[in-house]
Amino acid sequence: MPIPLVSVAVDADSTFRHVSKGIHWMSRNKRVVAAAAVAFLAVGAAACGGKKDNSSGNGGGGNGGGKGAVIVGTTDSVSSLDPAGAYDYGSWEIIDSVYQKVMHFPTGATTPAPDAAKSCSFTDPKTYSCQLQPGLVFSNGDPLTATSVKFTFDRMLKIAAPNGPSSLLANLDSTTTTGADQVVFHLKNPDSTFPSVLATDAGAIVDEKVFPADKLLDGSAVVGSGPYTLDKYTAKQQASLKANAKYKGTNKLNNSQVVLQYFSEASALKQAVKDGTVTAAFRSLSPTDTEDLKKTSGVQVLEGTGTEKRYMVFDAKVKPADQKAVRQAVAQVIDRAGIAKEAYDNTVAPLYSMVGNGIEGHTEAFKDKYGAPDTAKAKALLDAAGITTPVTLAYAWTPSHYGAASADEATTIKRQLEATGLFKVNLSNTEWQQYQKDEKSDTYASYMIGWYPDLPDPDNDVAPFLTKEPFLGTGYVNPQILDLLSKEQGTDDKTVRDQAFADIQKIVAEDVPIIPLWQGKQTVVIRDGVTGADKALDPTMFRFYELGTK
Amino acid sequence: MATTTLPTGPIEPDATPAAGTAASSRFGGLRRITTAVREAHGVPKFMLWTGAVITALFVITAVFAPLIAPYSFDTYRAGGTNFPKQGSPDGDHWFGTTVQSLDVLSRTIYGARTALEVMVLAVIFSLILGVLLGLVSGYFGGWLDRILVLVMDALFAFPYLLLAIVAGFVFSGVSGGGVVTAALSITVVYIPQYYRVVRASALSAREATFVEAARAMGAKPSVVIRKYLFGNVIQSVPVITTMNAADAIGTLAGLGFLGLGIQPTEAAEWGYDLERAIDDVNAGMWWTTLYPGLAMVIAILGFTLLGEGLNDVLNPTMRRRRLGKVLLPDHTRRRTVTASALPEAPGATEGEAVK
Amino acid sequence: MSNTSKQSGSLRRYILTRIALAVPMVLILLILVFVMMRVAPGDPISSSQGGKLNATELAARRHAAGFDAPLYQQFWDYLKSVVTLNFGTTFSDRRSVRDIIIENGGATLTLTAGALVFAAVIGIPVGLLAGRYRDRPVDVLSRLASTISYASPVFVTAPLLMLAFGTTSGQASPLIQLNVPTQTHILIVDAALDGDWDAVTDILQHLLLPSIALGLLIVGVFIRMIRINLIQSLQGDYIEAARARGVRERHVVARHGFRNALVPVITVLGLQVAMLLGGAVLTEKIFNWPGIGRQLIDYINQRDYVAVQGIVTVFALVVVVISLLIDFVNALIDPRVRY
Amino acid sequence: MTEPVLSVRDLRVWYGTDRGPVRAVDGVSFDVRPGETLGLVGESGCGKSTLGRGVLGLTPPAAATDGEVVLRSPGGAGRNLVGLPARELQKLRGPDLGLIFQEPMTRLNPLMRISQHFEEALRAHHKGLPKKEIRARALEALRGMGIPESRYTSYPHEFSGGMRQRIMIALALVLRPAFIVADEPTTALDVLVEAQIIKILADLRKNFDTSLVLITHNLGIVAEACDRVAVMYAGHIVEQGDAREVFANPQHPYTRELLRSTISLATTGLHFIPGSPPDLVEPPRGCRFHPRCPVAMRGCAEIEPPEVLLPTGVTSACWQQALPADPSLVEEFGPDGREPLHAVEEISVADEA
Repeated sequence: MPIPLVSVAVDADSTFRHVSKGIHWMSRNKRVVAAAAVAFLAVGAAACGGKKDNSSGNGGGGNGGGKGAVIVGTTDSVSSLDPAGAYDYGSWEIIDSVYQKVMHFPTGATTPAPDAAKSCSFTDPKTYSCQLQPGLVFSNGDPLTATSVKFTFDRMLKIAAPNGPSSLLANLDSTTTTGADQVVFHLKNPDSTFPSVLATDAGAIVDEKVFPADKLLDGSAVVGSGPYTLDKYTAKQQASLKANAKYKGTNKLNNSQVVLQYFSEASALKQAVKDGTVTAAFRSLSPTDTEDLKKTSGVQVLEGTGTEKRYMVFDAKVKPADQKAVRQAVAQVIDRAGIAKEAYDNTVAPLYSMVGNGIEGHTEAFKDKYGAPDTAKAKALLDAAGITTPVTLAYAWTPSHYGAASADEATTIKRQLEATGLFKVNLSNTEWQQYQKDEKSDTYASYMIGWYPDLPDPDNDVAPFLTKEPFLGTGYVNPQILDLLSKEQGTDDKTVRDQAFADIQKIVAEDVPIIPLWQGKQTVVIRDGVTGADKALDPTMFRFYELGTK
Repeated sequence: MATTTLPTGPIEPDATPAAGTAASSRFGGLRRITTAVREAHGVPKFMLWTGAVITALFVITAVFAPLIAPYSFDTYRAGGTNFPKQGSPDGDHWFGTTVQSLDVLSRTIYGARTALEVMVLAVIFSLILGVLLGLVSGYFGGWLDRILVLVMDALFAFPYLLLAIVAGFVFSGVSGGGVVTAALSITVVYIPQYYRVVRASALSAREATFVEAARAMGAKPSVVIRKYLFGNVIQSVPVITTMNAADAIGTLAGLGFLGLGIQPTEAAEWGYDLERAIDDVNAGMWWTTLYPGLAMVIAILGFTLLGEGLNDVLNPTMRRRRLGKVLLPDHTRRRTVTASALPEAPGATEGEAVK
Repeated sequence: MSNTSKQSGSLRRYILTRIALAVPMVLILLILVFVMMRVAPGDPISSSQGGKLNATELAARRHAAGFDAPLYQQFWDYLKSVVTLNFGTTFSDRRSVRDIIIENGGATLTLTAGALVFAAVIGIPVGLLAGRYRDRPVDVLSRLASTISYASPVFVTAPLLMLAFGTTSGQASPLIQLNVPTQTHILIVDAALDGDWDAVTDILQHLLLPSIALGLLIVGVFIRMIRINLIQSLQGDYIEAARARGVRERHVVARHGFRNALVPVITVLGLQVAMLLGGAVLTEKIFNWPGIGRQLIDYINQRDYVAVQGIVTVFALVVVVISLLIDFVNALIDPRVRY
Repeated sequence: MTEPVLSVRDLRVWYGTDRGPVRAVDGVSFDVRPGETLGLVGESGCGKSTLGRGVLGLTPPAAATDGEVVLRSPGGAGRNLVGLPARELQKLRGPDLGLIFQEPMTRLNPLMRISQHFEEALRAHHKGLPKKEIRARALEALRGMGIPESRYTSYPHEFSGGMRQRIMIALALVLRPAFIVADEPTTALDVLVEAQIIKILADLRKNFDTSLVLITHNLGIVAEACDRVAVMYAGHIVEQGDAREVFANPQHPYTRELLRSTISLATTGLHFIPGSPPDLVEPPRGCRFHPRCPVAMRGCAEIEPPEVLLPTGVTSACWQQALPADPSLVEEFGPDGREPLHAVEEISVADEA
């Protein structure tokens, strides 16, 4: 554990200060506990006395925020405010608001456009060159120059924080500058997705005068050039974002302040939005909560496309999944709409291809091939292959990574397959850590896997699973697919890429190494009077600046 | 979560039986228990029997769950139609249905079965380990004893739910989310309790004359432990066991509530159901919370009452003498005789000698 | 006769001995926590990045984070973190556990205090009544009530409380305060210092249900302990002596019985801290109360064992320290404690 | 002769247990006159302490009491304390009846200062007594016991056993009762302290004309400090009379045995009474002492002896005196009633030890 070691060494002389601060805090406590206790009693008595003061319903909200402020509740958590240490949605929600990137995805778009850059282009398949906007400054007044951008990327690769996004930049060889406003990215291999990578929050530009070059910034005093500044931050409790007066980017702010309130329980978040203590709730309410909120007056539930996907993966090295007919038969009978309804109350949408809905190049490959669930066809497939039914199939899932509803999903799959009479499904569950090992070591015939793409690019949905060394234990390598992959990665010609992906999707539907099951919907719940939520609900990232209040 | 630390406290003095009593027979302790139970009266008797009845009902429900419950714990459809999702209680589903379209009544009944399985396993595991360690530690003493005492004290000082959480966290990776894992996690919490009591008994018994005599006559340690110490130890165990059983139900549900217990595809478990029901509570669906919650409280209550009753009955410091109101019979006044002269009593001379 | 100086000397010696005895205990606790965390499956990297990165990349990151460092090295780091009262830095969000304690300890403290107040307000009078009128209906009822109270886990009482009151009065809704400046990290105190009485009221209202839920966990123990103490102290020799001096029965029970029965409650309070901390974890989770327990659950879910290790260590130390303090307090106020 | 302060007639105090009632005090009568000290002696378990508490009405709730305990305030009429309402009795305890306990260590509330004990006692009987007055009276009582003023606000644990007993006595005296029961006040104390306490008690009588029942099993103390003595055995008073007379000429065999078993300079060997006091749930038939009596006769095991008032003023409940005093009883005693009982039983062997 080098991290505590480092911080101990650095903190050595400040330890005393901290200790005395701790003691101070304790003694202050003592004095106050008594007073608090007495007050507590008084209120308790008042409450019991039957005088129900209904102001408590929005008591918290009433104190909140000031004018033009939006309070957004979420169950996400933040792992780092420093872009070099953040590789999760919760952190990126803040980073996306506080920092600017060279490229970005404009609201509603899946193709990147320049943001801090005026213009960008490939000078050759391995070189990407960007011209920066003139006169950019960080919120503290420091100028944002090409040096800042180079510093950002060099730093990201140098620190390579264990929890950071440096793996997204694995293909970046070096970054150079020409003058104050020209940045050149040199790639190791041709990569058509690089502009999209720049648009992720792995490319958030930091102030070289504030951030240390070789380690992550401690504390919450982060500085960026994004639409907001981080005004106040209490870990796992609250983040307050205030409009950045020095922001020169293209996004238009519809509010002056966004407060993110963090919840550990979805039920509490739901209660908060019901009571009006938060004005919007985004990520993640349970299906039951969402259903209930739909019936609540004063509250609106909006749905949009999400990026999370769920796959049923086969391991072609394990019986009976080694037989294509078995895999096909499963694909033939699985009822995606049923899963979406039974396990998720339709808070997810059926997915018929590994490439996500709404992503460039998406086809309905599985629907095209198999159509509606059909037991007779599945039986024919199995009979043709000479397989006796019922086929005993093991299906594994993990209770500790994909949320409570994953239990329902596993149960629903079992129910569906067994209802056909063709399968006998044995469910098993394993803790996430062990699950990852087992899945790679060909222990499970079939299992549940979720996927959260980093980029709205088809490559990101497909490549990780189908390369020569897939990151899952699929036991499936198809040279034809490998060819198609290298073809699409080498070009940014849209038609060529679309064709390659269409072919890949067709092959996957035929060989069924993986059955795509569903793609998440994003749900935002807003109180009446909140505007712009439909725009804010963008698949790539929630756009806080689109939210406004009437 | 009932406390088990409490009842063991007052018991401990009792757990070190007076040397030489009731140890002549291996079953002396047992006999003492049955006698005490038979002689129980008043509040302890009420608690004892109420507890026993509830416990018996719980065990019957658990054992015959398949016969009692209308459906299996994972049945979601009958007669070709799926059960309603989160359906409120009606004629088909007396206790309603859950978010997974499962029958709450059946899951509540099967939950008893899971609870019983885990409880029995946990109690057996911790009984075996705790008693064994305690006997060895108390009987042999030395560095082994010292280390064990420290470890057990440390375990004891640990907030016990935390301990179970951490243990559940550890074992879930080793043996999955099943009954055995849950039982093992709970076992860790209770070992120190048995250990403490048994060690104390063993220590005092070790010094007792009858054990020394046995040793002097060449009895092997294993024989001494088996024949002489068990007899003494066995009487303090029922109370702890019962209280632990009560506690185990709560702890199991606590683990289930935190998602570290038994997974819903393995068995029906009250804690898990309650966790899933928290969403329903906010949506005004009370049946998914109330019934498993109530079932659990009643089950814990049964064992707690049984344990407390036993404790009151077996623990002499807690026992109160029954003080019947005394009715004085009519007084027969002592006759009075007046002597005219000092009699020459035979003892008189002796009295003189004393003076 | 005037042996006060001698007495304070031996008291000091007693305290020192007690502390010395606690040291090996603490060491064992530390080893225990450490070992458990190493046996525990999972690590924060697999947990957070496991679905995104391939096996080699994961292994490289685990190595970079030092999760495969030799055990003695890890233990040494752990010990250092404990000695410096830093308790390690969480992996998943790089907070020092000390900061977690400072930032979230206030909430746990407030909740625990609320629970204790509730338990005391209900438990003390009921316990005293039950002990005074032993074996009468009030006693039997209170025993039954206390048994039910501790047969009811927090996660049963809390949802039921929410069902009963929460959804209607809004007391179950999560506490959100935006404009309270942070000074002590105890929200209610900060609000009071700020003079924001609306906020104080709001906080107290939100505190009510969690406090009751957590308080119910220990109120049964309270009732029983006070009852037994009262029964014992009413059998005390000084009670008879007071009666023999013609002190009125009411006074005898109140001044000699009740007062003396309540002194051991300090001990009970202390012993309940371990239980309260365990219960606080669940209560905080259910009511979204921003205390340490909720942090613990979050970190367990993220498999951040540096954080879990740190927090669990702090919890264990708190229990040890409190039991020490109780021994000292008892030695101070009760001359019957031998030292 | 002056009227007795306290007359006890046929007092019975029986305790309930699950085995049946314990006849701790079973028909006891005695008088105490002003300024007189009555020594109550006997082995442990004879009902001495119960008798002392029975007089003050301090018996446990499940005990039954009957008979008469008549308390005469100076010049006033007597009041029977048995059956008096609890509230009335409580008012009498303190100013009229005092009780000093056996073990001083636990009789003071450890959480109350000495001063608070005095305040409580005085306030209980003198409502609205000013604090100054309380302090003055308490200090006076303490001074009398040799406790310095500076310790007035100390806590009980800061005192030694002897000092605590003196505080207990001061607490009893501060209300100036006319009658005090001292229940083995020196048992828990060492010999030097014992002498101090006995002197204090003896002075009481001189200075305040206080009547005292001194319960003890130490005959030396009785000889030294008491005017009269009552010997108690198994719930009965078997002999009572002038202390000097009883000591010089003990009538009842139990008294004689008791006297023999005390160590004095004259005795060379150690004497003890074989056996132990009987179980008071089922006391022996006839004379309760007969199983241990060295001179028991067959009749003693059958018929309870009458109380014999001897010319010396001593009463003794023994057939040895009754038969010669009233020959009419011989018939009742039976033909072979006079046969020695222990000739056939082996207990007497132990006598020689």
